[in-house]
Amino acid sequence: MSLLQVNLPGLHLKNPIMPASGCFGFGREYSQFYDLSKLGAVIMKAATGSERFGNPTPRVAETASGMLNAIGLQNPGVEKIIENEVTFLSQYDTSIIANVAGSTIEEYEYVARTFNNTKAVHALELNISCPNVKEGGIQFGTDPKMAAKVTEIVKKASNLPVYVKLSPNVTDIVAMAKAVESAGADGLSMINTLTGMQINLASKRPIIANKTGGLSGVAIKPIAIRMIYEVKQHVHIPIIGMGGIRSAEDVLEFLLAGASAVAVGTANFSNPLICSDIIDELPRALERYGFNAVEDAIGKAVMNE
Amino acid sequence: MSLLQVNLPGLHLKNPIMPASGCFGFGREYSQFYDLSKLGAVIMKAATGSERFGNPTPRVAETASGMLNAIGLQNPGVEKIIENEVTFLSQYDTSIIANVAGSTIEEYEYVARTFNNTKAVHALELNISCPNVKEGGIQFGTDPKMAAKVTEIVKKASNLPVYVKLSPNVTDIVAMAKAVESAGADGLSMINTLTGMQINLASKRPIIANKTGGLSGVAIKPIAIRMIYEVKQHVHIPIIGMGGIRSAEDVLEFLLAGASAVAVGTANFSNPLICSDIIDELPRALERYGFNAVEDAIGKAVMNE
Amino acid sequence: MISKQRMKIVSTNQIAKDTIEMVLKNSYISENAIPGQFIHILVEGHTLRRPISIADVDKDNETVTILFKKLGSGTEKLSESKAGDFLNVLGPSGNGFETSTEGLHTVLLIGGGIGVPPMYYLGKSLAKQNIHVISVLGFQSKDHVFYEEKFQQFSKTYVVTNDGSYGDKGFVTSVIPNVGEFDRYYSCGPLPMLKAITNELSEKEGFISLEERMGCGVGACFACVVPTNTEKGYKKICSDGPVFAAREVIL
Amino acid sequence: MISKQRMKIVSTNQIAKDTIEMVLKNSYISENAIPGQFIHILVEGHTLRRPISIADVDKDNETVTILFKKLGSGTEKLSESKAGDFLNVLGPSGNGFETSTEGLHTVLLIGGGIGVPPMYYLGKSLAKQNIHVISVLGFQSKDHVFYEEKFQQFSKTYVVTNDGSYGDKGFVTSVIPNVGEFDRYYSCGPLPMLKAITNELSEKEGFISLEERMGCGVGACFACVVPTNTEKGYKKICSDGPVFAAREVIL
Ligand SMILES: Cc1cc2nc3c(=O)[nH]c(=O)nc-3n(C[C@H](O)[C@H](O)[C@H](O)COP(=O)(O)OP(=O)(O)OC[C@H]3O[C@@H](n4cnc5c(N)ncnc54)[C@H](O)[C@@H]3O)c2cc1C
Ligand SMILES: Cc1cc2nc3c(=O)[nH]c(=O)nc-3n(C[C@H](O)[C@H](O)[C@H](O)COP(=O)(O)OP(=O)(O)OC[C@H]3O[C@@H](n4cnc5c(N)ncnc54)[C@H](O)[C@@H]3O)c2cc1C
Ligand SMILES: Cc1cc2nc3c(=O)[nH]c(=O)nc-3n(C[C@H](O)[C@H](O)[C@H](O)COP(=O)(O)O)c2cc1C
Ligand SMILES: Cc1cc2nc3c(=O)[nH]c(=O)nc-3n(C[C@H](O)[C@H](O)[C@H](O)COP(=O)(O)O)c2cc1C
Ligand code: FES
Ligand code: FES
Repeated sequence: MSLLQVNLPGLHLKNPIMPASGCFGFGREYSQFYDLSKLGAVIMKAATGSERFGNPTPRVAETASGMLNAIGLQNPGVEKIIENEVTFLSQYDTSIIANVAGSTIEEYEYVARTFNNTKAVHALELNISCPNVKEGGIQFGTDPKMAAKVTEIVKKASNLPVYVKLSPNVTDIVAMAKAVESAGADGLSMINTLTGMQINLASKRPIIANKTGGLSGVAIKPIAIRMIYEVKQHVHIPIIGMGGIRSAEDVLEFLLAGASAVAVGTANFSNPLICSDIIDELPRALERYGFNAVEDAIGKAVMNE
Repeated sequence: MSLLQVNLPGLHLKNPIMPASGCFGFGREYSQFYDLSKLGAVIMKAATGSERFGNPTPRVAETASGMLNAIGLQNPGVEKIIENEVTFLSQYDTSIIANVAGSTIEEYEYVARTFNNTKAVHALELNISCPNVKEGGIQFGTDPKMAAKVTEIVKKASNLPVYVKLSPNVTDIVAMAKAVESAGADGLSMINTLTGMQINLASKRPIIANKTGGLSGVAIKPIAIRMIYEVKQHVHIPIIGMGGIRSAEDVLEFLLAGASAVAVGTANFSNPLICSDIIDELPRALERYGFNAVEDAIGKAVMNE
Repeated sequence: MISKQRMKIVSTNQIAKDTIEMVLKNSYISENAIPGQFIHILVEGHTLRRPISIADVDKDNETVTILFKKLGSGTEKLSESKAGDFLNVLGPSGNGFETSTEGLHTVLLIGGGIGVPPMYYLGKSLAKQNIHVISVLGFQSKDHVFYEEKFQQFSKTYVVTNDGSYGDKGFVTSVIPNVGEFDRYYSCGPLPMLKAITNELSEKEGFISLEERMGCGVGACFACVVPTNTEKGYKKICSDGPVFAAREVIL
Repeated sequence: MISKQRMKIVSTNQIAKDTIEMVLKNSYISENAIPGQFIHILVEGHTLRRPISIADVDKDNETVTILFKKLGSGTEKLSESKAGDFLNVLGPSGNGFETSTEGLHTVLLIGGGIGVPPMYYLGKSLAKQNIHVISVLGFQSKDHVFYEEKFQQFSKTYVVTNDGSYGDKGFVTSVIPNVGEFDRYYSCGPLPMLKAITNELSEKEGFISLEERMGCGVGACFACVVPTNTEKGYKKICSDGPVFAAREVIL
């Protein structure tokens, strides 16, 4: 097997690097910078049942070693995504992961089923952790029971492997992970953003129009590593890790903590070539730290316990 | 009233700036750099019932715009602290806040009572959020019922005003705040550190000997601001804000979010004079943003809702 | 096409209060930039790039000029860069100004503060095509005024300051009624100014350049949308803009 | 007393593989530093300061010399500083080496890798007081060797390299039996080396300099404790150390 290859449920990845959902659109813009066939996979921007306009602007703010965003799930809806975007991405030799979002269980179900009917999507990432999504006042992403429920329903609605994307805004990340594992999740994707806020001193109001936004970037990396490390000890399904990755060494740190593959989000904004650069650098980084292959590094720090 | 003055339960602060618990020892070392009488208050390092050695080293690691620590409550025990440290600090014209920690409810009670018997301490900061403290597997700091219980008992054990220090490692910070408010807390102190981890690529093990550590520094500021802003809308007791403060403008941001005073932690390590520098700069910062006094800024962003 | 480039700082000068003029060398960007486009600059220690308009291009010398105001930590840090340093830049970014000149006789440029820079390259380019150019430039105060003589080289130039410390006192909108006839206007400046102008000149063909906080700067993240009258209902400032027809966007 | 100071970089040179020698000017620190103390350097973009030993002091010229290895992001960044730049420093920090010389005739200095620098200022100071000095310096390989001639100026100097590419092959401990009689030893270097030395020389009076990750660097945060045989059971490396009597600490 090749140095960088990783096999996950439904995904035979030539390397463990993929752009994170929402930070790469549907790939078009970044295809100006490099050949997307180089990527292990592409995780598309969140899809909802119908078109959404999203939140008012400003939608982003910069923080120390990170940023806040409250895009608000703006997207053209699952049908248009399949028609225009999946078709576009299919020309590349890479796996396509669809990020599934919704405001109600039914919407999740609908989006998952609709993606299931197209052959071009390889896996679903179930976004239960979008801070703006609630049902009955409870966020799917912070209540183990709700998370299990939506996982079950999406699993039934689709034959595609389902990676449930966990929110870090919880007291007990292991309980969340176990709940969705029991509900049939094929893998986990973690972490989504931490809820944060920045206040503009001149206007005396939050900078983000939505008031709160999701904190991402290297600032949150220690939290992502801790959560993956904790979860890895308690679940058997693979983890796609993310949160602040911006170098091949960061990728190694996620692998050691227990991730089997990784997604790169915010770093695309600093460097549109980041995924490509990391893929180039990864073999050297593996060698430097004595690994023969990506698979050798996965969960190593946990095994050292 | 003077520009910088703030009145809180038990605390008449000449300015809203105090060093955060654990980042300033008992003040001795920093008294080499400036006159501690300049400070609004000093929050002492955590005190437990008896002496503690703490965790093995390494106890700290650097992260992007922050750091991890797992000191493990090393301290000489409440009696020695009163004998040696409170006595030392009493020579300065500043308020003294004792940070109360323990592994059991009884230990909290004992520490609180012991501080109560000395006249030199002005308030207690109840540290229910130290990541290493559990009872029956449940952390005081992440369960509203446990938090309320320990608050109640400490309130009974002491006549001093009690500021309960909240952990950000929870799904619902407002529930925690309300629980301790109902239990009689005189104020809140927030936030403590977020649990994180960093893995050393060479050793393939967590850098911190304790594995996980508490993430502090400017990286977590957006989370602190968000939590204070949320809590301010639901509780009536004052908040001492902290998490990543390193400038007078940061202080203003915390005031706007709803803090009535602030504590500066990690920034002391970059600049041992930081509290003194901020106190000097604060009047100019207030003026720049159109405030006549600190009291005018408190909660302004929440009121703008 | 947008590309990641290294640009060498040829010179850097403070030309007005808190305002820096930087000349940057790079053949790709100088070759391809059109008026109204911007470059997206990475500043060390910062996660998000800073968008700065292209204020002038010298194709012979392969240089691009930018003008920026020290506002926050990013522009402050950028102002500390020295001649000889390199900037990590994406560009040329966005869609520039409509410069088809068919039937066009006179154009009005309206720049406010740090919205003045993109007007310069635009006006210079139009004047070269024998379009008659009138410029109205608004600044906070005398200390903030820059590039007046440069605009005078190709246009009749009116300067207003908010406090009246230089030129006329008031806002750009107070001068517009006095500038005479024009077929089209172009504007860049703070949002309240753009709102006033597009209202006042709603009968005229106009193009305006908008600002918004950006994530990616390439059209992928949807941070910078502006509501429009078009079918989709929105456009992205970083890739569809920053220049829009005044009538299509909802300010 | 420890103080926050600005130190001007007089010169900076790479003197061995990944090893930088920097000469820093500051009257307060050059005046007050004693062998074994360190300075705590703030590197831009970093939260925690970097502790670096004082390798030499020139009181006449008011300079302090440091030697450091490029290891991670902080020392890498520090190595990019240029002569003329200023460093934000706390110092002189910690307690230095015991240098009472009563009854002392011969001392042995044992430095390993980046533990060599503090031995230099110490050895030079002791030699000035007419103490007979022997030095054993260990490095990874030939490319890493530095300051050999400088040590030879005041001491008989043995160099060993791990791979034998220069001097004797092996560890410092392999040479110690051959250096002859001495009354006291001083050592600084990696922990395994210090463990081996303190074991081997347990009968001798010895002083060792320890390393630990630091938070405050002034004794306030308890990040840098080391277990000791003393009553309290621990000491702080940043303020009680970094130098300890070999017998008092538990490695
Ligand atoms: C298309 C475009 C062209 C521009 N051209 C120029 C120019 O030629 N000269 C000039 O001085 N300024 C220009 N600006 C504004 C400039 O981008 C901001 O002043 C700058 O980003 C502020 O960065 P900072 O670090 O100093 O401020 P900070 O407040 O510290 O920045 C924090 C974050 O907010 C963003 N931000 C803050 N203000 C603005 C703003 N007005 N517009 C967009 N993002 C903002 C920053 O990019 C950064 O991500 C332009 C903006 C846009 C969108
Ligand atoms: C008292 C003392 C004196 C020292 N003197 C010297 C010297 O003269 N020359 C020299 O090259 N090195 C010396 N060191 C080691 C030096 O401090 C580290 O190599 C340096 O801090 C690494 O920083 P970095 O950013 O390159 O590495 P990173 O790994 O990026 O640093 C991350 C964090 O870990 C800390 N850290 C990493 N390694 C060490 C270490 N070995 N000791 C303490 N903290 C560490 C850093 O300070 C920083 O907080 C000394 C250490 C101590 C405690
Ligand atoms: C602008 C932006 C938009 C995002 N949109 C989505 C989204 O639509 N769906 C989703 O699951 N996660 C979304 N995320 C979260 C990222 O996929 C990722 O989990 C998070 O940002 C942490 O990774 P990073 O630090 O590398 O960015 C978004 C993040 C950002 C910064
Ligand atoms: C080294 C270190 C030790 C700490 N020890 C304590 C402690 O003993 N008790 C406590 O309540 N908080 C402790 N904290 C948390 C701080 O008081 C503060 O809540 C937190 O660090 C966030 O503020 P900052 O970002 O300004 O550091 C400690 C933090 C650090 C960095
Ligand atoms: S900034 Fe990302 S779409 Fe415009
Ligand atoms: S580093 Fe803080 S006590 Fe030593």
